Amino acid sequence: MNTASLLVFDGLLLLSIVGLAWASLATTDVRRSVILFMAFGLVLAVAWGRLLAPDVALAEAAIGAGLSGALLLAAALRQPRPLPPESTPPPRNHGTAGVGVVLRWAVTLLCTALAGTLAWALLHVFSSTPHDMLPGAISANLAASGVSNPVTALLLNFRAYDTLLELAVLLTAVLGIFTLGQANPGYQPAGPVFDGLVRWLVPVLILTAGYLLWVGAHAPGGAFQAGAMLAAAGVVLRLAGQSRIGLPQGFMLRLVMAAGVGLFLLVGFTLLILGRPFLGYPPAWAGTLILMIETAAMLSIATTLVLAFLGGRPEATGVKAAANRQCEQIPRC
Amino acid sequence: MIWLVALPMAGALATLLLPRSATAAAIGTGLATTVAAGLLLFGVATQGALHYEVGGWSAGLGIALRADGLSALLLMMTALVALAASVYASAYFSTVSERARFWPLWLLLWTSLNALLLSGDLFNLYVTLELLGLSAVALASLGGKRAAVAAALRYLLVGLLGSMMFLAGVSLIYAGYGTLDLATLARVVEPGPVAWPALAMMTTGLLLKTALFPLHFWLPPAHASAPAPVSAVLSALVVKAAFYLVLRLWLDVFANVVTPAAANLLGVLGAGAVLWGSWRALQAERLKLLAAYSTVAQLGYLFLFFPLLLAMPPGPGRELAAGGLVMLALTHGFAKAGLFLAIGIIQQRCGHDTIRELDGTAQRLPATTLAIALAGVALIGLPPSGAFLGKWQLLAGAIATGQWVWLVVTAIGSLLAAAYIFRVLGHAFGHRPYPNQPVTVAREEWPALLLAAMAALVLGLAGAPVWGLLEIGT
Amino acid sequence: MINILSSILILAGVFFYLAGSIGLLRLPDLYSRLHALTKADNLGLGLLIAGVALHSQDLLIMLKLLLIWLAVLAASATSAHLIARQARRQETGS
Amino acid sequence: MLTTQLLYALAGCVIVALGLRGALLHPSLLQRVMAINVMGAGVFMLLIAVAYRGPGLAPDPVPHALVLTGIVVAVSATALALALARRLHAQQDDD
Repeated sequence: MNTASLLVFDGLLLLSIVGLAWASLATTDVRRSVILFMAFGLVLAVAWGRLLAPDVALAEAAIGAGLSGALLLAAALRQPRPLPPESTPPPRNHGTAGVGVVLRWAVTLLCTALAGTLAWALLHVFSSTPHDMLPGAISANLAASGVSNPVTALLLNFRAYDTLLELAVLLTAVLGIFTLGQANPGYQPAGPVFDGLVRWLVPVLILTAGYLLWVGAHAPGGAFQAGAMLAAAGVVLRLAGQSRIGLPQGFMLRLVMAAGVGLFLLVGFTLLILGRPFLGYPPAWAGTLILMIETAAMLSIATTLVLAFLGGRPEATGVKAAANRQCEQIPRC
Repeated sequence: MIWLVALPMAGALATLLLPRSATAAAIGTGLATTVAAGLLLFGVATQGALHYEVGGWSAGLGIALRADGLSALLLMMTALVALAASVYASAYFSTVSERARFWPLWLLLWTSLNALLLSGDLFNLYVTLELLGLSAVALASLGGKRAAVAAALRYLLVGLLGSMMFLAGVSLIYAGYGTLDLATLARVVEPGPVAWPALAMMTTGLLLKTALFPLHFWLPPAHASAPAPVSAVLSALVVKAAFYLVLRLWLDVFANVVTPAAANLLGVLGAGAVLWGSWRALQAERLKLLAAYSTVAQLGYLFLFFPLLLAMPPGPGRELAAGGLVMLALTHGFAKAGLFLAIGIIQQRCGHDTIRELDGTAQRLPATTLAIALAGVALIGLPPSGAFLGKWQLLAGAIATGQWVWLVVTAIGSLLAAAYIFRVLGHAFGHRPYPNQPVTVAREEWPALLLAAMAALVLGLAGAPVWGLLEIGT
Repeated sequence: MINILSSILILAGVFFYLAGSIGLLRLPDLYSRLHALTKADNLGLGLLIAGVALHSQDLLIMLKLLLIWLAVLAASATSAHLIARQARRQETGS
Repeated sequence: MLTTQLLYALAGCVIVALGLRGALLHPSLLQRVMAINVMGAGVFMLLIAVAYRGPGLAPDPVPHALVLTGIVVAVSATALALALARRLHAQQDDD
């Protein structure tokens, strides 16, 4: 392919991305907006594939477009059409409407200025030669990292501390969702056609998840993409009307939620006791340790994402029953 | 150093897995983390700035943790405030299920604060900011009341917007300098079309999170509707973590990029915060709202230091002023935490926190009222509180650099603070025949009292070591 | 030779995609639109995948591409069925 | 200078601005959440464009790793925001 036709392709791709982003935010119909948002995410994934970022493209398609889209769509369907009540702006008289218009223009101007400044700075950056110190250091140390996919090496070895905190973020989000109440009521059992799809799609998704996890060591893939696949299997099951979707209960559920952070910490502490730095894997063991941590992380990620889709605690656990017994009266004045 | 992050995180998992013994596990974790913070402070005081490479990879390729005098002091404050609030919370939440939900999130919040104060990597800072934001929001919504959920949602959206602005700045820095490590960046960064917008974006994001006027609108409802121990930590520590980051970026990493004009802008916003926050605190009907607006004002003072520090040549004068800034931040942390805990006690005992109906509180809850009075002393900045030393340096700096306007703002702000504190105390000591015996509840009242006393008495009298520690830079 | 063949297949695939998209925009009601979209796109994707598979000349990649086509076929058939059923339920008001 | 890199980066800037504008102005809560996600996607696009080194050259893996982390963090935040919104909604119905 020659440069000119590639340029045309890039231009069309970017136009559709920007157009989808704009259309998704311009419409007042929330459902339409969510669907456009999902399309935006998918086309974005294509663009990132084009920029030779297949790991990220996979994650964006599965998580950014797929699961975020599913979450948003579920939320949009709960709202009455066309506009949710809390979002309708208060009735305005003409004076405040004028202020509103001024505000809109001011914000638009501000955002344009931001885009302009960003573009100006980037233009400046791109006109000089790129910094290759860090990529050089990464390829020099890749052999000691235990994996040959540099992105996986960064996520689970060089910058594993980021990933540990990121898993903590996921855990925090789902704990926060738990405090807000029970899960959504399930969906109606689907018809035979959908059931037929589910019957073979779910095993394929689980298989794909395993494949992505394993292949992440040397090719695009890894715990996050795999976890998203597993979560997608859960979402599909849920849509088919299954209420438990194979999640364990009570203590086991909490254990799976905590597995990712837990195994990470366990490895970290063990290494500290052995006199190595926190998360400083011995090169000979690095590959095995990374695969172990990734497996636990995948399970935690999948559980967390499915729980996020459920939108609350799946059932009343033993804790709640005990709580009701122990409820004590607070003395008041 | 890594223990400060790993310990509370492990504690969070323990409280999640063992909800029945969560309180014991959490207090144990809190004690251990406080000891770790103390050891770190001792280490910094004796050996100078410390750093730790996670995973053994050199900074740049890996992520480095760093602790200097400033971060060690803030870590110690975090540990003491969070430990006191933990003890208080163990009595505040009455049911097992409430505790089971509270403790894991609480320890994750503590983890994120420690991780933020130690982090030496820009992207890692973004992740800690998100962990901090999400855990704070989840805790703020714990009450589950409509007002709390609405405030938490707004808090979350503002926080996310702030993080995204921060991340945009971080991306620009990586594009321009090819590094995320703060120490490396500090060596190579230079004023220009990359550093200015990057710093502006990161700062804007952080100002949203630290609620600097006029970006403060989300703070009062969020802090006023959260459970008392959560409010204490939100007001005392969470906003200050974002402030710490502004300070770190402006005075340390981007020291040769910032300009006096930009610092003046921060100073003007700070002045707005002092005046507006104090004024609204004076008008507040509820104690918690008063405390929340007072946080807006107190954060304003911290920003008043920026134009002074940038106008001063490096040297002992500037060191003194910087020390005053930190002293003010520490004092406010202890005082505001103590105040919120005390308000929580009043709210639980009396069923309300309306200022007008506080009459007789002093007879009923003498220890709590004392805590409020001590916290008030620190908030106004009367001697011997730490805030007095801080404001003294602020005034000295304003005179030394001829920036009289900050002096006037500080004076008006302090007067307003005195007015709103005495309004509360006036009601609390107001006469109303009260038949019952005074109530004292040790586990709830001690933490509030100790924190307030720390702010009002200890910090001010033990100020010298603080200045000594601050000279230990990275 | 193979290059030319794969180009022809890809072009044919693109043609069916175009036809499907025009159908989506121009046809009068939901059922005929669904019809245009699923039928034309499934065929278009099949041709496209055949073209790309020929171009790759690697058995593993061909197998993966085939798997993708089958997955899309099943998913689009099922979703078309679900959309149509929901639409008819709303029409009949049950 | 690579034209491709520049084009994608500029599109990223536009998406950031669109997202920010939506997040500040949109009346619907759900779409504000979406707008913040769009803004995030724009920032991610910037990072990936920065990583690109031209056809046939290995891109810088660091921004890729950062974006992967960012995507997971964003979905966590979105999930929490939607749960809060749902709770708010349920309470509105009770009133």
